[in-house]
Order: sequence, then C-alpha cells, then structure tokens
Amino acid sequence: MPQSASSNAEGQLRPKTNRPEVPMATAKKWLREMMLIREFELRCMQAYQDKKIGGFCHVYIGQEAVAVGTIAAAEARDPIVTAYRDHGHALARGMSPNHCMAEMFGRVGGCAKGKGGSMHMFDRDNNLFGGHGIVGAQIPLGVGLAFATKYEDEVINADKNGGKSNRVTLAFLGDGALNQGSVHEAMNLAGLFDLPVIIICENNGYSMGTSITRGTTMGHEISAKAEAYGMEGVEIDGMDVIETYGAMKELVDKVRATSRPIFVDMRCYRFKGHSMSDPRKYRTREEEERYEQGDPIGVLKAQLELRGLTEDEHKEIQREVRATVKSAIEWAEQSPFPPTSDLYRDVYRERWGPYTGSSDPEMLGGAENECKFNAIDTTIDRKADLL
Amino acid sequence: MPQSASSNAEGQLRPKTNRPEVPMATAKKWLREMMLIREFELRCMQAYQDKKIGGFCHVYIGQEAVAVGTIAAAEARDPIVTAYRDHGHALARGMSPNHCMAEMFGRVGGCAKGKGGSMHMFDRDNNLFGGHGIVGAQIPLGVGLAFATKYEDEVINADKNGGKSNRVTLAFLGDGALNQGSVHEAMNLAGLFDLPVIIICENNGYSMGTSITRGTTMGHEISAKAEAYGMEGVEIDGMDVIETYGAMKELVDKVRATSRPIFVDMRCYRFKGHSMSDPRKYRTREEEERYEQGDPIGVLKAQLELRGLTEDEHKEIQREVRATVKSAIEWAEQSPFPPTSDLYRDVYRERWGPYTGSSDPEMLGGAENECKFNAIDTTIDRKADLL
Amino acid sequence: MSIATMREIEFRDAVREAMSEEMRKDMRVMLIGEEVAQYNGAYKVSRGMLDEFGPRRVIDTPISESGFAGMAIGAAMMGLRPIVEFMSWSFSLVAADPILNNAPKMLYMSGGQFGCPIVFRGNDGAGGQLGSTHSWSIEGLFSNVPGMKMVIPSNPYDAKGLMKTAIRDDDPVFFLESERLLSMRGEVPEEEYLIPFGQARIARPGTDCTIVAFGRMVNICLEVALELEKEGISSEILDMRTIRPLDAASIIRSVKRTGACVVVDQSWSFGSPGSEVAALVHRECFDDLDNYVHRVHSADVPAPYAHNLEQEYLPNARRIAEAVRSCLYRS
Amino acid sequence: MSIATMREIEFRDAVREAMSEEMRKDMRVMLIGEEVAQYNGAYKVSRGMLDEFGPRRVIDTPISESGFAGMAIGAAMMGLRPIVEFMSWSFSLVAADPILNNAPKMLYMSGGQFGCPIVFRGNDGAGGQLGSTHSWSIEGLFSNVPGMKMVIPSNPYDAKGLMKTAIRDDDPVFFLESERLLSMRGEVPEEEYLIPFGQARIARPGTDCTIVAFGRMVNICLEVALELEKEGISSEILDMRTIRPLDAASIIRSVKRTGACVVVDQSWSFGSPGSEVAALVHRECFDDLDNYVHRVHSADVPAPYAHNLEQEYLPNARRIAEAVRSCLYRS
Ligand SMILES: Cc1ncc(C[n+]2csc(CCOP(=O)(O)OP(=O)(O)O)c2C)c(N)n1
Ligand SMILES: Cc1ncc(C[n+]2csc(CCOP(=O)(O)OP(=O)(O)O)c2C)c(N)n1
Ligand SMILES: [Mg+2]
Ligand SMILES: [Mg+2]
Repeated sequence: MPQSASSNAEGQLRPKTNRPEVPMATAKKWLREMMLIREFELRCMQAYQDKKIGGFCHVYIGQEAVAVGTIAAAEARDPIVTAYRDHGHALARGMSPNHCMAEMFGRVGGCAKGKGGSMHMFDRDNNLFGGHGIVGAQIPLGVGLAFATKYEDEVINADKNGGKSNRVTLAFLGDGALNQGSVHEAMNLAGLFDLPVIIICENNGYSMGTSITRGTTMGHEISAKAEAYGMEGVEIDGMDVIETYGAMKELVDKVRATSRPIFVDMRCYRFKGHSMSDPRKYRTREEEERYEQGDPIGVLKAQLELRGLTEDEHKEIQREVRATVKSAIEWAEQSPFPPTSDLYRDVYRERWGPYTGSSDPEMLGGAENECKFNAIDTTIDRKADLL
Repeated sequence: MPQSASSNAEGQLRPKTNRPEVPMATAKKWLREMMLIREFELRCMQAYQDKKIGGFCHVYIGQEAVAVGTIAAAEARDPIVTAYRDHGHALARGMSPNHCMAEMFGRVGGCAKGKGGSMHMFDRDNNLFGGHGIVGAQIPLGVGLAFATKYEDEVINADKNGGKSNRVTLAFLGDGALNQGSVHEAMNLAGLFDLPVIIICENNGYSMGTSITRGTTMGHEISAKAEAYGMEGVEIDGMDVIETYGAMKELVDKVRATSRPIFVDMRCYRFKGHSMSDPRKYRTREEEERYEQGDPIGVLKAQLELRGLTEDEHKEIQREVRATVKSAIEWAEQSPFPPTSDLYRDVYRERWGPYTGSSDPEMLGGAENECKFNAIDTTIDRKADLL
Repeated sequence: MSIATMREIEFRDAVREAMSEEMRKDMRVMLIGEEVAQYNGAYKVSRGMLDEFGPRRVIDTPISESGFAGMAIGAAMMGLRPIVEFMSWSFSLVAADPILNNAPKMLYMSGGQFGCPIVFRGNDGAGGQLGSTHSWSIEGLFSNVPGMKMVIPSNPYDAKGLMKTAIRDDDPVFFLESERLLSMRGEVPEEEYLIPFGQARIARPGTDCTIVAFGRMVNICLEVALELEKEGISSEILDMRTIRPLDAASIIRSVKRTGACVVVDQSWSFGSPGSEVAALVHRECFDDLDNYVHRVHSADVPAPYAHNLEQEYLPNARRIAEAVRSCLYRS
Repeated sequence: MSIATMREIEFRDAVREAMSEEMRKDMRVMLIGEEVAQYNGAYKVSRGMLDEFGPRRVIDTPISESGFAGMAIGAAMMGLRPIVEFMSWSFSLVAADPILNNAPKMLYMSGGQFGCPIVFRGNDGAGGQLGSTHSWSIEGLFSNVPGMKMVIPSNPYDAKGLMKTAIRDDDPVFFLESERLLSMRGEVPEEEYLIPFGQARIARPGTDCTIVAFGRMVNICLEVALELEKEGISSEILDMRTIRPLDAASIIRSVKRTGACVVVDQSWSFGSPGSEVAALVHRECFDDLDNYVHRVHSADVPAPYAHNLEQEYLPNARRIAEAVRSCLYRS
C-alpha cells in the first residue's frame, strides 16, 4: 500500500520512519475510530440520497487513517483547522457523532446549531477551528492559530516561568488547494515568523476531477513547494495509521521543540467521488481497486490480527459503531429545526443586530457582551488566557 | 559590481554566461538609453518636488541596465508588462519622453491621456501592456499575454504554414512582489501550459523598507520558488548591461524555441528611495555607496572607454539627453489638461456611458464601437490578427 | 422568431449553446475554468464542449481563480475574448483584485488603448443549502464598480441571447447564473438571436404595482403575482436582465403608470442594486408614488445552512406578497 | 471633558494614541501590516510603536495581504485582538476572501462558538492623484456585507474615540482613514474617552436641509455650509461616524425637521451607502420630504490621475452646493 499510496503522483515515498510500538488498546481505539468514521460517512451518503442532508457533502472514506493518525499524534489542546471534507477530523477530534450528524441535518443540535452545515464543523471544546469551504482559506487561519499560541507563550505569558504551552497547530488542506496563492503567502509567513504549525497536505491525487499532475507543476514532489519557503517537507504514508502516527509524532515533537513549521505530503486516496454528485469518470476502476486493496481499515485490521485481534472483537466493534451512528441519526432527526429567530442571532457578538432598514440600528436584547462606552473598561484582563 | 549586486541577498551569482560581443554602436545606443532614463528620472524627482507631478512616483535610478538590457534582448513585437516603477521600461521600449513626461504631468498629451499617471504607462504601439499599481498583479496578466501569443500561433493561425509568430513575453516584478499569492498561481499556470514568458524579478533587495531577508523566506535563493513550479531559474547581474543583455538573449532565444517559461533573479539595486517620500533609514549609507560604485552607467562607460569612447563623446550624449528631457518637460507643460468631458470617456468601449442615476442608461454619442444586436455580426474576423 | 423552431431546453444548455455558437464563429473566443473540460463542468454547463473544441479552446485550470482570471484578462488585452467560468461566484472573492481592479479599469487607465473583452460567468446566489461562504449574491457587492457590465438572466431564452451579446461585447461582462435556475426548462428558438443590454423585459404586465426583479427572483415574483391576482392585485413585473447598464427608463415608465414599486433583490440590502433602484424611483417618480418603494432582500445575515433558515433568509413568496400588499396599503 | 487638557494633534496621531493606549491595557492587542514597524508606517500612523511595544507586538509583514489578514483572523479566533493595517484599503482586494468571507461570518458559521475581534484599518478614498487602482472608496463595495462594522471618522477626536471602541469591540471592524485627512489637526483631550458605534454627530445644526456625510466629506460639507449660509440656506450636517451600524434614527429625526436631504458619499453611486441612505430616508420620511433625496458621489468612472479630472471626479464643493440648492428648489 505505501507503494500504491505514493504512485498516485508518480513519486516515491522517502525511507520510512521506524514504525512505533503502539499498545494494542490504543491501536484498537484507532481501529474503532476509523470504523466509526467509515460507518458515519456511509450513512451520510445514504442520508444525502434521502435528502436529509442538503448542500454539498464530501465524505472522507479512504482517508480515515490520516485524521486518526495525525490527531492521535497531537494533544487535545493543539488547535486544528481543516477544509470542507471535515467530518473525519471532527469525529477523530472527539466531536460527538450526534452533534456532527445533527449539523448536517440542519438541526439546532448540530455543532454549529445547524447554521454551518457539512463543510463547517466547529468544536470549540475540542479545539477544532472549523471546516472551511473556500479552498485553501484555512491555511492562513491555521498559521494564525499558531501565531496566537506562540504569542501567548512569548508575549502574554512571557514572564510566567516555564509557563509556555508550546501548542502545535495542525492545518489540513487538499492537494488541489496547493494552487491557491493564499496558501503560499501563509507558508512564507509561517517560515518567516517561525510558527509552530504542521501543514498537512492530504494528497489524494485529485481535486475534483483534476489529477494532481494536470493541475500542479511538480505534482510528483510537492514538498519542493514547501522547501521554497525554507520549510522541511516530509512525505508520509497516509494509508497506514501506525505509519502516519509514528511519523507525525516525531514531527509534532519536533515542532513543539523548535517552533519551526513543517509541511507534510500525506499520500492517500479518496475512495468515493469528490462530492455526492461525482461520477468519477476521470479515473479508472482499476486504479480505484488498486487503492481499495490498501484500504487503511483493512490494513490496520490485518496488522492487529497478527497481534491477536479476533474476528469476534472486530465484529463487536463493527456492531458498536453501527449502533452509535444509527443512534446519531435518530438523535439528529429528533433534534428540532432551528427557530426562525436564530436566523438573526450570532451575526454580531454585541448589541447591534442585523440591518433592517428600520429607523433604529436594531438592538438585540440580552446580548451577552454589551459594550461599555465612556468609561475605562476595567473588565479587560491584561493577561487573558487564550482559548 | 557583480559581487556587490549579488550580496544584497547574500547569495552568490551562478557562473556567468560568456559576455557577448556587442557592436560599439549598439553599446553606445544603450549607454544613451540608460543616460536618458537617468536624466529623465532626475528631472522627475525635481518636478515632483515642484508639485508638477502628483501621486506616487517611483524612479528607476540604479536599475537602468535591467530595462535596457532585457528589452534589447527581445524583439519589438514581444509583449512587455511591468509594475509601477515603469518609466524606465517605457523609455527603453521606445515611448517618447514627451508622452511619458506628459502622463506624469497629468496632461492630455500623456501616453494614457493623463488618466493613468506615473504607475500606469501603457503604449500599444510599442507593445507595452502597462505599468500596474497593485503589487504582483501584472504577473498573471503577463502570463496571459503569453497565453494569447501562443493561442494565436496554435489555434487562430494553426493552419498557416510556418506562420507562427513565437513571441516571447517579458513580465517584470519586484522582489517584494514574490510574496503575493497571485504570482505563485501565475507561475504554476505558466508551467502547466508551457507558456512563452520570462518572469524577470528585479531583485533590488528591498520592498519599500523591508529587506528581502526580512520579507521573503529563501531570500538568498529566490529561484528555488520558481523551481518549485518546474521552471528554470536563472540569476543575472542586472548592474552590467552587456551581461544582462547576453544572458537574456540566450533565454529569449530558448523560450522562443521551447515555449517553456523561465524565471530570472535579476540582481540590482535601487539607488533612491522607494518613492519620493522615503528617507531610506532602513539601510546604511555604506551599503548605498558600495552599490553606487557599481553604477550601471559608470560600468558601461568604463567598458566603452576601453573600446575608445572619448570623454567628448560622452559629454555629447549627456548634452543630448539633457536637451531631450528638458524639451520633454516643456512639451508636457504645454500639453493641455484633459478636458472635463474626458472624465467620462474610456469607461466603456461602446454605447453605454457611466451610470448617472438618470432615467436612461446614458448613451454616448460617437462611440467607436456600436454593438450590433439582433443580427449575425459578420464583421467578426474568424482569424483576427492579435495586436 | 417563428414558433415552429422553438424547443424546450435547460438554462444550462442555453448558456452552452450561446458559448458554442460564438466559439464556432470566432476563433478568439475560448472557455477557461476549473473542471470545464474533462469533467464537463461542475454544473455541466460546458458538457461536450471539450469534445467539439478540443483542449486548446476549452481549458481546465487548477484552483487558482486569481491566477487564471488575471491570465485571461492579459489575454483579453492582447485581443482574445475569453469566457472565464467561476465554478461559483462565491469563489471569485479570491480573484477580486484582477476582476475589479484590472478588467474594468484597463481601458480607462490606458487612456483607451487596451480594452478587456472578457466574460466572467458562474453560479450565483443562495438556495442550495451551501452555507455561509458558498452563497454569495455577488451583485450586491460588485455592482458598485463602473467599467463592467452585469447580466442576470431569469430564464433559458434570455440566458442564451444575453450570453451571446456578452461574448460579443467589447467590455468586461459579469454574467450571473442564479443558483437553482440551471435546470429550469424553457423555450428557445433554433434561430440565432441576441438580446441587448440595458433593456428590461416586462415579464408580466399589470396596473397596480411595479415589481422590479433580477434573475431567479423574477420567477418567484411571477408566482406571487398569480396569488395576488386572486386578491385583486394586478402586478407588473420587470425582469431587469442587466444590472449594469440599468434600464432606468423602463422602471420609471412603469412606476409612473402604477404609482407603486416593490424591488425584489436576492442580495443583502445595504448598498445593493435594490437600494439603487429604490433611490432612483424616489428621485424620478417623486410625485407619482403613493407609498415608498418597498424592498425585499435576503436577510442581513450570513447565509445559514439549515433548510428552514435558508428559506426564510431568501426573499420568498410570503415576504414578497407582504411587501406588495403593504405597498398598496392592503395589509 | 474639561477644556484644560485639550491639545491639537493630527488625525494620524489620534489613531496611534488609540492603538497605543489599548495595547498598554490589553496584551492581546497587537498591530500587524506592511512597514508598520521598522519603517514606522507608510503614512506614519504607527510611528514609534515598534520602539514602545517591540517586534512581537508591532509586526512587519511581507506584501501578502491575503496571507496576513487570514493569519490575523485565525489569531482572533484564538482570542487575540489584532489590528491589521492595510497600507491602503485599495490593497485589500487581494484579501477580499478572508476579510469578507471569513471574518464577518465566523461567529455565524460556527453557531456562535468563534468570534473574530479584529480591526482592519487603512487609508481609503481618492484625492491624492493615485490613479485608478489606488483610489478605492472601499465603503461603496464592502458595506454590503453583514457581520462586520464599518467606521469612517472625519476628524482626529472621532478617530481616537472610535478606534478605541473598535479595538474593544468583539466583532470585526473595518476602520477607514480617509485619504487627505491624516494630517488634519484637531483638538483631542488627554483623558480617555470612547465614542459609541451607531451614533451620528451633528457636525453643524441647521434648519433648511439635512446633509448626511461620511468621513472626509463632512469637512467639505462644512465649508459648503458656510458658503450656503451667505445665500440664506441653513444646512444641518450629520457626520455619520459609522456606516454599519447606520444611525438611521438621527437621519430621520433631522430630515423630519428640515424636509430636505442631501447625501454626500465619496464612493461610487451604484449600490452604495449613499443609495442606502436615500432609500431609507424616502421610506421613513415619505410624507416629510419636499423633494427627492439628492446624492453627490464620485463620478461613476475609474479614478483618473490628472489633477483637474480627479477634482471633478470627487464630490467637490461646487457639486455639493448645487445639490443642496437644487434640493431646495433654489437653483
Ligand atoms: C476558491 C475555491 N475554488 C473552488 C472551489 C470548489 N471546490 C471545492 S473542493 C474543490 C477541489 C479541492 O481539491 P483538494 O484540495 O485536492 O481537496 P479534496 O477534495 O481532494 O479533499 C474545488 C475545486 C472552492 N470551494 N473554493
Ligand atoms: C497589493 C499591494 N500591496 C501593497 C502595495 C504598496 N506597495 C507598493 S510598492 C511596494 C513595495 C514593492 O517592492 P518590490 O516588489 O520589491 O518592488 P520595488 O519597489 O523594489 O521595485 C508596496 C508595499 C501595493 N501597491 N499593492
Ligand atoms: Mg485532493
Ligand atoms: Mg524591490
């Protein structure tokens, strides 16, 4: 599979890191997470066909090892930001499938109260700073998250001895997003300011119907682009979660220590279409089958079987994730539609509401955060703890 | 001087090309052009102080060898586009100093009728596609010029045997412009579509007050950025016009033959401030003096003296360019201000005028190009010759 | 137009026919954008065009809107007549600089030397539950800028005729294909025709109230008018077709007759085509109006994802009907 | 405010004082942009701030508006309160996506989880012969978008008080510093004060005509009012201070008294703050107006370079006076 993973862009993976020793319990947890994502996505596809999910819906099937392996390598306090293909990251980050599914159903129980949708999974408690819909736009944001954590350490908490949090940001993008200028601007900034961010390019070989070689110069070696910003570029096999975790763990530790950004060319493959309406005519069935043989879930399962995982255990996991997703769907369906008044909420933090062309700038009652004018605002913390 | 030219970014120039044999008459012509630009810019500075020129004004002093050497290496039919520091390119391309100066004076005799100003020198007859004010924005345009010339050869004139024009576009930008994402998008496009364009980065080491090492990762070797798009990157000494010409001539020939884009890291230095209001506190007087010793005009003069240029000849050139610029200023001053009605012209090509909130979409009388509705427009040439 | 050669086609087919016909006629015309060639277009507008015109004239690009829009503008300065597809106008913000700062100003800045005959086109507006970033009604934002023309057809017939005019136009044209309209079917003749810019169409004649509408909203207004008719209200609906130039004369003529005006504009209200029309009508029909111009817009909030919220967000039949009644003091 | 502690400072100093005071108080506030640190700001607004706050809080960037605006937005999501300087708002078009698609929508898209307390500021408008690409009055374009606030001060006092409010505001604020105003001197007290958003200031009381103006235009209107006074016309000038929220109540109150309204807005007319005000006034003062709302804008053309054309392009004293006279049937 590493071979097939690399072949999508006709480049070779660099020599592998030493495979880490992962405790059986941990590995099983990852297997479950990957199976949960898979099941979740399959049910999403169905719900989309049933018109319970609207808009665009991009499933993560085939790439599960990436979200699970990379996020496992980070700590819960490390910020994460990604693109629109974001259900996998949300679940791997610990978002409840209920809230994730309800968001897609456009219900008030969704992680964003039904306002965001499939492409915009946000989870403040889990330090997930969104799914973002505009290709590439999340990379400057991710660089900004890293900027903020570093600023917190070096400015806000500068005199706290040993109080550095040294958080590392993971910012995900697709291979097609590499062609957005803002991504390049952000890489330059990360390089100049020594920001603790790992930019993970989920290189599944396609942006919609465009294979990487048709859309991206040097598509066989995209790390060259990061190296042009003085960043270290690393290729990782994203079809093998143990491999992904091991390589990423090293990088996360390194960035935590050095605060230098790193770029990862994460080789993977999306098994389904770009979104629900994609007939995948731009690639051959043979190619798809080759990658399906390296299905990251199958790969991990096989590895764990060698370490004693039984078929019964596997079935039990399968049963459990099915039940979990089934109940997530039920939960989502029972969650109410957002009240119409929600349309006008969350536009501003404080007292002004949306413009209605009426005679008064609309005042919202009960705004959380009434601004204090004409007096020195003593409520501001000189050293607020960031998120 | 090549050494000093390279030191601005602490990188070394690659081994030189063989210096070409340039006939004495040609070299003298270049000396005159460079001296004309220098004189022109000095007079602009004065006119700006005298408030005869408004807006922003960016002079080209110190970089004369770049415009003269590169443009000499191209043919008149090869399109050119550049940024706001554009007087030198305009003059080297053959724009009359009268029109160039009148543009800056905001007079109707200016190349753009006084509507463009210092940053927007356009000259259709000389295939100069502008001075552009937004940093980096001219590079996608330049790639588009190359696209069009290639399209003309391969689509419009595909069946004309041997009718290929094989034009090569020169697109200039500053080192600071390398940090604009659109430039990266354009390089990727040029690489993907095999476009005949030479992207010439006039690397004078500074964008306003920011030295390249403060603003640009890999500032010592910016060709790495082009190489990340599979483009050949070449460093050239832009302080020695013979050197510049020789190296550029090879590249122009190569691009004409191969239609593959090339990136040039053109090492140079701007002797004056970024614009007229810049006190240059961000660099030392010593650094400036070091570069001034390598003044491209002085360098060429010394070279030509070895080949027999006399002091009298030099004085004669100096006298002539002074007279030329002096009369350009007089010409510009005598050119009338644009009539107020010009404010509303050149907004649209055809019959609609600007929106006035009046009861009719305004119709302009005598529009050159009245659109033909409701009938098949037979005036369209199937094979129009492009510009 | 003889009825004999009419047939029903989809909006997307109409746009494609216009492009293909012009490409057959004029070698300078080409189509460029993401997934327009091999994939046949994200919304299948360009289906089959790669086969007919080949990869030199129907060109796939990477996801680099700023780069390829700028490239096409350069090519237009040189004399080509590119059609640039934005998969969605929502993705054109990353290309705001070339399309607003270069294309519409090139002729002016160059003192008339270099024009920019280019068409930018793509999906526009909300309605498909695409969420906050993907639901721009770009006319609210971009119509402020002089130097370009802006087209927003409401049906297949107009889409074809206006697209052909757009391609032949010597200025930059922003062509907005309303979300939810691409599959609309409508009669389109086989014969060639063009529709001029700056001439509104009376989509429905009426006597009590003038409804000024753009793009998809025209169709919703037509439904509302049927309902209102049952209440004895006769609405005249103007389909503006182009936002720039704006056919002020047709609006004024109609309002002077009806004495009442409602504007239905799917963009946000503040500083929008809708506010411009309102200001215009008040100015030109100051003594003719029985009530102030009523406006129906999308709510002044980012577009929500949830279906029920999005339906409430958009100008919908209920809100339009209420506005007309209120304008006629019938509520 | 006691007069004793007043002193005259420049507009740029007022903005700087506001930033510096807030940075002293709140470590989360920082300034980022091109040339803001070592160069002391292209327009010297940030002069001396690097010295006081050091390079970790006053940060020079490369020419990457999209990158650093996006970066600052990410930092704001995390809890910082960045001030982002665009050397000119004209250069913000390359950053249109992050500033319009991310910042104002983050709170909404995330269902209230992540706000975006950020200030974008920079030079705005024409008047310095900077030509077509460098002369944007960005309010014409950007004020269409909900989720952000927009401030446009007309004098040093307001600039300081509004900037402090902007920095403390929990939403994204677009702060427009009018071209030609940075060197304006005016009285500013030593004591701290804040100016609330959404409250217009009566820059001059009057009885015959209400003039609604924004930013630099207020000062030109004040001059015109002096001239008009000689003709016996008493103008009331409203300095709006913020475009979003728009203080509709103050406008309406004034127009109901005067019965006449002229809007002076330096942006292009089509779909602008000016058209919004006109539409609003017609709606709310339908029975009070003796004439339609007159509007003065920049000409609907790209900004010209030539001095004489630029002076004619901008709303100037002549055009404003003509509008007032015409509105009062005195021309
Ligand atoms: C600026 C912009 N342009 C176009 C799109 C439409 N679009 C959405 S996803 C996508 C393909 C992205 O491919 P890639 O980055 O490889 O991510 P993947 O889908 O493979 O995960 C495109 C073109 C968009 N959302 N934003
Ligand atoms: C997008 C944009 N941002 C900022 C500016 C302001 N600006 C004009 S020139 C310049 C510096 C450019 O430096 P460089 O590209 O090295 O060119 P040089 O001036 O050295 O010729 C800046 C920041 C601009 N014109 N456009
Ligand atoms: Mg991909
Ligand atoms: Mg430079």
